[in-house]
Amino acid sequence: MEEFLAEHQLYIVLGIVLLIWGGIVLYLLRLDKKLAELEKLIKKG
Amino acid sequence: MTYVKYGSIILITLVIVAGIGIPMSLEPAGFFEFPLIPGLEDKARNIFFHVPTAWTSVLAFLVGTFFGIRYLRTKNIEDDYKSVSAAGLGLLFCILATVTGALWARFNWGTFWNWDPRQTSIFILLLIYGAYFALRSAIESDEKRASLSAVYSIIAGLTVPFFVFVMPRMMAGLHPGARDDPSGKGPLMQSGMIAGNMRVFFYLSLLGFTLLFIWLLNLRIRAARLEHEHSRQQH
Amino acid sequence: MIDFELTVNGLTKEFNRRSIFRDLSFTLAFNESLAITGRNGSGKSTLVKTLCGLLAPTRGKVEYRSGGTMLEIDDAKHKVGLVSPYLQLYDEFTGLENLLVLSNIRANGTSDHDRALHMLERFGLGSRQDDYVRTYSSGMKQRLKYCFALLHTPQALFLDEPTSNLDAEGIEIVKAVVREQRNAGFLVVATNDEQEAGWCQRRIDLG
Amino acid sequence: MRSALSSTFALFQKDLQSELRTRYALNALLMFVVTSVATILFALRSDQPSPSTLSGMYWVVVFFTAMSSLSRIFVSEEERGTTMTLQLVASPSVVYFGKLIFNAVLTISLTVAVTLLYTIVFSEYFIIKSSSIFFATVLLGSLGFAAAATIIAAIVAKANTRGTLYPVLSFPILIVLLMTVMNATTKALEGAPFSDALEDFQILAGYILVMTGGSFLLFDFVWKD
Repeated sequence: MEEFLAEHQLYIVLGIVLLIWGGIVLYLLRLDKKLAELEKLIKKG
Repeated sequence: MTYVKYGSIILITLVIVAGIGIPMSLEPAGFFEFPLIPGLEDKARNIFFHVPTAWTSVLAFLVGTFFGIRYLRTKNIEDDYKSVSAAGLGLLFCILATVTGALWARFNWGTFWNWDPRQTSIFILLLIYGAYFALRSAIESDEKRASLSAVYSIIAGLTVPFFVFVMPRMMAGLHPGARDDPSGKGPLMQSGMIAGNMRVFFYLSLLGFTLLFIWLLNLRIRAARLEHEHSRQQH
Repeated sequence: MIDFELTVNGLTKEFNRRSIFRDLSFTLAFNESLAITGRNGSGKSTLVKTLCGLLAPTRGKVEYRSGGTMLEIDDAKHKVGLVSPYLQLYDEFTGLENLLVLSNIRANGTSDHDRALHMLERFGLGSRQDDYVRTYSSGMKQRLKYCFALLHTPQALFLDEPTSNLDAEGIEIVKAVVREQRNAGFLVVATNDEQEAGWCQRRIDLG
Repeated sequence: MRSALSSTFALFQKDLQSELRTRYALNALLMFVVTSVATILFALRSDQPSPSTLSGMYWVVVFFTAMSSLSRIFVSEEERGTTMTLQLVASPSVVYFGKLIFNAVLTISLTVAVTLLYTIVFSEYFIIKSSSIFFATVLLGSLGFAAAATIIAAIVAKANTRGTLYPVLSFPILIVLLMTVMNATTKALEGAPFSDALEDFQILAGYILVMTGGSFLLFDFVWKD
């Protein structure tokens, strides 16, 4: 693993890009859930 | 907001494609070849992704504090949820910057964490965000919560200029621009090395992330406004 | 006659987006008195605190005028006396020390030792003035609060639940204070009690 | 102006007298100093601490002890229901500066206690070679500590989970100060010339000014409900 990453450093960059992307996606999913809940509440209210 | 939305998507996509796709060579010829820096090699491409997250979390802190100050002046609760929305995004990008930074550090400097001045700064920013949300969850009254957390973020903001002076003097740095960096710029920023094409994509990336932040902030504020209006109808 | 008055304009207070009272407007001039009535939780105490400048209103204005000129809220506070269940005195000081310490902090030139002694005497605390407040009964503490409220001869006197914990003798003293206040400024009483509300000429009902 | 000064002083006197009678903060403070120094002693045992370790340990004790007692200044008023009484008799700036002076005095006496204890238990290693740097550092450090701790104490007094919240809120604000005073204290233990620490003193002075000024401007929003 260690050696592989030292050889193919592009994967480290890829990992970092995916991490950032993953973080933003998680945030968006949470926001989506929140909005869905709100929609339900507003329909009821 | 349409420009912001599509602008951020296009810019970040462009930067990801260019940042990963453009080949590197020791003697770059033309615009579509990045310079290869011995010791950094492909890892230099991280600058397009890691640095903008740190930048966005600092920007979010400033925006949050700005709305905090505005709340104290207007006492309009809408300014408070703008402020807290910015802080929430700031926390997200702060975590991302810390994690990606630690990962990069692991493969460049050998360990995940070195207490280099910028790592320390982002850690403190993380602590400030943590304290901010801990404070908010400990106050029941909306008005009190809004004004106390605004005051706290201003007080925290007041210490920031000191870090800029204090930190580099206290500890050895590994990031470009640290005290014991002989060139004063670090390998990435050295003239000629990043000059030209890399710099273009770096600034495009900063712009892209800034637009992304504005877009996310807008979404978050709209959700908060809905929530607010809903609870108002309940009463 | 001294010209001292309180003007309230469009006063609204909200807590957690719920309004406690809304759009109150009235004027209190010298020699006038006002009773604030209403159920438990209707916001009587909140209104009194807002009028004393201890709470910032969500909207609207509270203005004190002396001789036609508007007073800064910090100056107006020196002319305000307040008795309230939310206002406590220091347990670790004696009755007399409490009055002296607080009047020293107020420091508008009247840290009058004799006046403090006189007030304690009047409220029947003379014999206990050098005992720590933590040894006082709740009725005695209420009497001491009156001493504190009247120490600087306030032109505006606010009484929130004026007779709580007081015995018959205490209530008589309070009634005398109320009568005197009519000639010394204006008076606001927040209460549930019909009789106490009857001490005042006008009334606001918060529902 | 004059009356504001005398009010501030009267408030400070009241807090001092009240503290001397109840000894809420003082007893906890002394016990904290003794126990934490004892713990450090157990941990180091036969090791020879370097000046930078000692200066670090010094300020660790000061920080955590201060965290146990500096918040009391507003929490005690809030708990006893005397906040309104104070609001009625004093303007916010009088309250802020009165409390600030008290906290500064408390922190200074705390550093005196820690210094004495350290000179006794670490008599071989804790030798103040440059006393001018040491005293300036301790004085400026205490003032900076008090300036930041007072406004945070005022914020915490209005929240629900006060005990745990105080160090959480204070630490990020105090890191700059801690780093600077640790640096300067190391210089004092190593016997550096006074001019070596000038930069640290400038940072400390700036910190005191900015924190006090900022707190003074913002205190209104915290103090009034």
